[in-house]
Amino acid sequence: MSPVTSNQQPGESVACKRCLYKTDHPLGLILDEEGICSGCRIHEEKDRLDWQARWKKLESLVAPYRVASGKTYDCIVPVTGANDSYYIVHLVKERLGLNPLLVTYNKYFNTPLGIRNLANLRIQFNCDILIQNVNPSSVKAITRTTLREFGSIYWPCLAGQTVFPVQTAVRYKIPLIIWGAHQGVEQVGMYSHEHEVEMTRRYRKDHDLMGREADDLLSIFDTLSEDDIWQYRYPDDATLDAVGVRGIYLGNYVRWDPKAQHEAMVEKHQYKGARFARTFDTYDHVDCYNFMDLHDHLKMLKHGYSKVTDHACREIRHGRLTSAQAKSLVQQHEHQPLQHVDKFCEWLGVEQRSLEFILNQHRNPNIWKPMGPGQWERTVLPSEECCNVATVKQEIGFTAHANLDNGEQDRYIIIGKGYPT
Amino acid sequence: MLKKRLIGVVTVRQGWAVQSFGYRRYLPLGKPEVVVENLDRWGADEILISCIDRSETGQGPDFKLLERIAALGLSTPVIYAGGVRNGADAVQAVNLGADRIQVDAMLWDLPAELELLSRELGNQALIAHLPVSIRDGALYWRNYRNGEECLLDHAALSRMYLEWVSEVMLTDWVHEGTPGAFDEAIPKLFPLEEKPLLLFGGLSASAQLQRVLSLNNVVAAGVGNFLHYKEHAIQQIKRNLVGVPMRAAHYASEER
Amino acid sequence: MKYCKLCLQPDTRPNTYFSDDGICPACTYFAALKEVDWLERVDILKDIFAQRTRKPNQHHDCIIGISGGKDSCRQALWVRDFLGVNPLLVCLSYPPEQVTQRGVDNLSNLIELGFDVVVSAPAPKTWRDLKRDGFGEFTNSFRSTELALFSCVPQIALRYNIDLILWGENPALQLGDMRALGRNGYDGNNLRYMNTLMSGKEWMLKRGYTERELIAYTYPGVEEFLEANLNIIYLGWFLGDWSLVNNAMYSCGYGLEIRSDDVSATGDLYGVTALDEDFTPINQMIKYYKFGFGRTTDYVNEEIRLGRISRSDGIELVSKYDHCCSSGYIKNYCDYLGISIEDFWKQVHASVNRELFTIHADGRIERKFSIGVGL
Amino acid sequence: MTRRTIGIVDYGVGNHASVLRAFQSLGYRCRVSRDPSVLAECDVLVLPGVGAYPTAMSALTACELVGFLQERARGGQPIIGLCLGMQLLADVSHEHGVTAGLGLIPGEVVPLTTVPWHIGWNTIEVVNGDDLLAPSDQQSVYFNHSYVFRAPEEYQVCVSRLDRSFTVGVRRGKVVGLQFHPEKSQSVGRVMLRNLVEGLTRA
Repeated sequence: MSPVTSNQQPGESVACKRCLYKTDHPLGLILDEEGICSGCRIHEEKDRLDWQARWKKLESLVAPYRVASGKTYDCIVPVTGANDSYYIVHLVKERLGLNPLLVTYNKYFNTPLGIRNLANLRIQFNCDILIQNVNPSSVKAITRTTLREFGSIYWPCLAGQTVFPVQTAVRYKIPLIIWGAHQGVEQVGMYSHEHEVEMTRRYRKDHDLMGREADDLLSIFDTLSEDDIWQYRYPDDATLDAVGVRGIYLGNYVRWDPKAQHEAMVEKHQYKGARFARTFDTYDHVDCYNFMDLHDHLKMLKHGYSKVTDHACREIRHGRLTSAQAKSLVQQHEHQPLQHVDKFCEWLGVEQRSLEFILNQHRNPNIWKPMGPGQWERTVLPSEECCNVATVKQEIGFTAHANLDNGEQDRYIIIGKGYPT
Repeated sequence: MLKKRLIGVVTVRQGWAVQSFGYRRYLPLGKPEVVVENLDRWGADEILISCIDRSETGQGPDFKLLERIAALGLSTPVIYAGGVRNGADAVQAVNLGADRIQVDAMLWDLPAELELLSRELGNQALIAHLPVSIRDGALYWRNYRNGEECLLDHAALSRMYLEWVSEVMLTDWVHEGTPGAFDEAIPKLFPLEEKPLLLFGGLSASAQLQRVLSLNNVVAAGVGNFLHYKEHAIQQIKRNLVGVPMRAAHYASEER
Repeated sequence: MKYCKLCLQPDTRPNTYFSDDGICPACTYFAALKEVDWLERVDILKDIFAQRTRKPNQHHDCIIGISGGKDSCRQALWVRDFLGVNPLLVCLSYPPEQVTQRGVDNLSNLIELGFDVVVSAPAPKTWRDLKRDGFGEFTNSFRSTELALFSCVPQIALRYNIDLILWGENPALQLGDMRALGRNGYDGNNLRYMNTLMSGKEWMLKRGYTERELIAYTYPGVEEFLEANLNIIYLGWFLGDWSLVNNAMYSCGYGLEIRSDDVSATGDLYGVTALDEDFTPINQMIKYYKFGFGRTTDYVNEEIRLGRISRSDGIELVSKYDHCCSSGYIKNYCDYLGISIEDFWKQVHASVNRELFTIHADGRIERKFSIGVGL
Repeated sequence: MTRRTIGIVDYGVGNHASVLRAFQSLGYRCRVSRDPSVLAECDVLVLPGVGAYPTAMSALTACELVGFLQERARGGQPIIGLCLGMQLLADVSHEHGVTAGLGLIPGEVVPLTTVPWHIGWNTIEVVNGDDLLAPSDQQSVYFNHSYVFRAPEEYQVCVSRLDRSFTVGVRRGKVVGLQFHPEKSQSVGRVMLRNLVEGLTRA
């Protein structure tokens, strides 16, 4: 590893020389002396580590969790209608031969294509599944609080999908939870693959939940009640220890390459991708109307970049995009207009201009300069890129197989059939 | 009877809790207050908050961080290190919730100030931090700001006014972040036999911790990076530390 | 084969014993309802909940087994908005190939009414294989799925540490399956002895399924019930106006979507049952050929007891529709199981009750008995 | 439901922050003040304390709190002294010369004999059958001191041990002193603080 890091002042944000991330990345980013970021350095391990040996390690790790009697499941696998779920279940069931209980937290922003992908997942891999549906009045009450307090419409989704598997592990006494890749490792190289980091309550609070667990949302000035948030509480330490709950990440044992993995799952198990206005990636987030839309817009307001930059950095590191190509794709996508805000407004029961008023209170002052009533401008404008975006997209080849509405009525689906198609 | 202590070390750089490797490479972890709150719940015996860039940039202690941590209402003893230049800094850090103060740069810049700190806070509140490494069988003391090293003999030690501090933390800075790599010769080579020692830097496995904590002049061992790879890392270490007088592992149960 | 004097229930239902003067248990039970002090019964239920204390970090007071249909929607609303308790709704959902759009919409509607709902859905391929094998062995593809349905709720109750399950109707009292009768009218702990659950999963293991495939088909043992002090209570016992039609009217008022086909396709008089899948009409038709009564009889019996139609009008409806099942549904059913129409009818014919029916050369099945009179 | 009020005596020395947060997390209403009228309305007074004895006593005198505290103690107001706050309850201290204390509990503060300081987690043994501390017998709490309160045997309520035992808890009526830091002794400390406040304020 190269010697001591460059010495930039706190607050001043410096870009990595290889990818597009800057040191003000919300998960933290550290540049080394050559100006290369921790994310890119840890990514180099993907081409250096012996992944055969690491797979063997995974096999020995899961061995004690196989239930010989078959009376209960070997492990718990959190799934959605997108986000690498097919590849994860493929690894767990088809390659490790484990008998998983799939679990999913219903985000309520479901696209018909996401419903279809999840239904097809259950059929393709023949797995039992448990789906949690928290009563929508509590979910909306929480959403109003998290939107007001720290500009997030996604807290309930993130809190639910990171805790329901753990609660299920405790309730069903199935200690092993198997996740896909660790977001901190994949984006900013938070850990080396060899650290074999596991699921912790601290990481969930610190990063998934923006520093606020369920009880931190309660305030004597707000009407949000314990009855609304109790289902998002993490099991306490004594319970976790009694069951021996443990969450591992496949990305520490398998060379993680989401694009290649999705393409394999499209081919082998009929996963379906779709086009997005705000990114060139067609696979990662097809299950949700908001993740690549309003939520992505909020990410831009708060952090000054959006999901397309995550996808671009990933593809740079995998050698499928040059930095210039990546920048041109980002510039083409990151400010595309939102297409599904009306659905969210109807769901939460808010007017669009009123919603924008709330969103604007969370613009990051380091990134957005007010130019007058209702107008903002980015303080740092990225340099213009001149790559021909069309040819770049042609080359990199992300394919779509359906629209988000999958030919059905274009609306949030709470519980769907998702078959046939 | 008096227990040996397992200290959760939180290294902070530019306001971020980080993993540190050999005093030169870092990986981002998260917000210090969330890391500290987690160590408190896990039942660490003490928490050392070490802000490694305060002295270099001359900003003094990170009082804002201490305020944010005090606001959490935690109940684990906190040792603060990082940018303490004088008695006033130390007293203010204590008022903001730190229980004890650790100094490093001050030992090079203004060691005499330790007497004043002791009069203000009592020497039981003071710890001296010495990054050390072994070369040709001898301990060398490193000035982490400029990389300068000097032989850690009685002469060097006498210039540090260590009589005003209760404990000395020795950090095997070369092996910091490398699992199980702490050089166990370090505590045996330290010239002041009766000074209670805290050890840090490459201590990860329970067996190794057990060996160093069995030395009678070693009163505490610090663990940093390795606490962040598994849930209940503090409790898992404590559970496996057989034969060392230490508070038992505690798994909180929040009865609401 | 004899009919109940008051309604059109034949004595061919398993575990059914008529009274000496020829009255079926359901009519006997229904007659007894007239003297019931319903307020007193509701007070019993209120006391039960009053004595319950919530476990730490557990804000659900009980579990209600639901499908999203007419009974569940009504029960959930009554328990929450009348009794003022916070139920967790538990639903065993059919796999994507079998569930109807109406079924998932009704479940979504229930969630939107503000309920916490846990949906458990068994592995689709194993589900279909068990249905095909069940049809092959018992001419009843619902034996496995009913076992999963009845097992899912206590399984989740035990794991979610909630020790009270509210169930709809007591099969013993309302449908006459006497062995499920508990200590008192509302105690459901003998549910396990109900006809459907008696077969358990032994026949599946015998056919080569492994334990790890049958987790969803395992009804918890008595010891688990006792250890967790888990109790089942029938809400039907407390709701004096509980009936198929009434429950449907309550739920339709809150957004329930009902069937769009008519009785000639399903034997379902008002299209308010089996909203979440379309294989039930086949199963009801087969029940008719095995025991001489189908879905229309169930409807008609209730209507007769409620005095809404006469026994003679009932006879006309039963004779006209009790056997009805559209060939389209049969085709879908065969496609799903992966069998031909011929295999289907061969299997059905093998299970036809020859005392009650004759099968003609052309495959037509003709009733030997006359509705309401018997043999 | 009237919540008990804890008056944390602010004399400019010591770690109010941690003591304040500890009582707040137990659900008590807190006042940090040096104003006798504010402190008099509180159910329990707490003397925190980290630092040197003489500095603390001169600060108390400067704030005209010495007479006030002595009068409140005589009047039966519950007072809890923590670490240095415990030592201030003594007649006299020999830290950095001789300094007179509040004299609320007989005894003097002298340096530890065989070891220069007592740092870390150590078990306490409850003596003289003190009812409020009994549930905490044999539990580990956090110490960080180099002087000790040598009190007559009848005022000792708990002791701790290095090579031999010494007093770490004193009590006289509703005035209690603890040499360790319950506000920094995690769940053990929380339970103890609650038991003390509830016990001392029970009629």
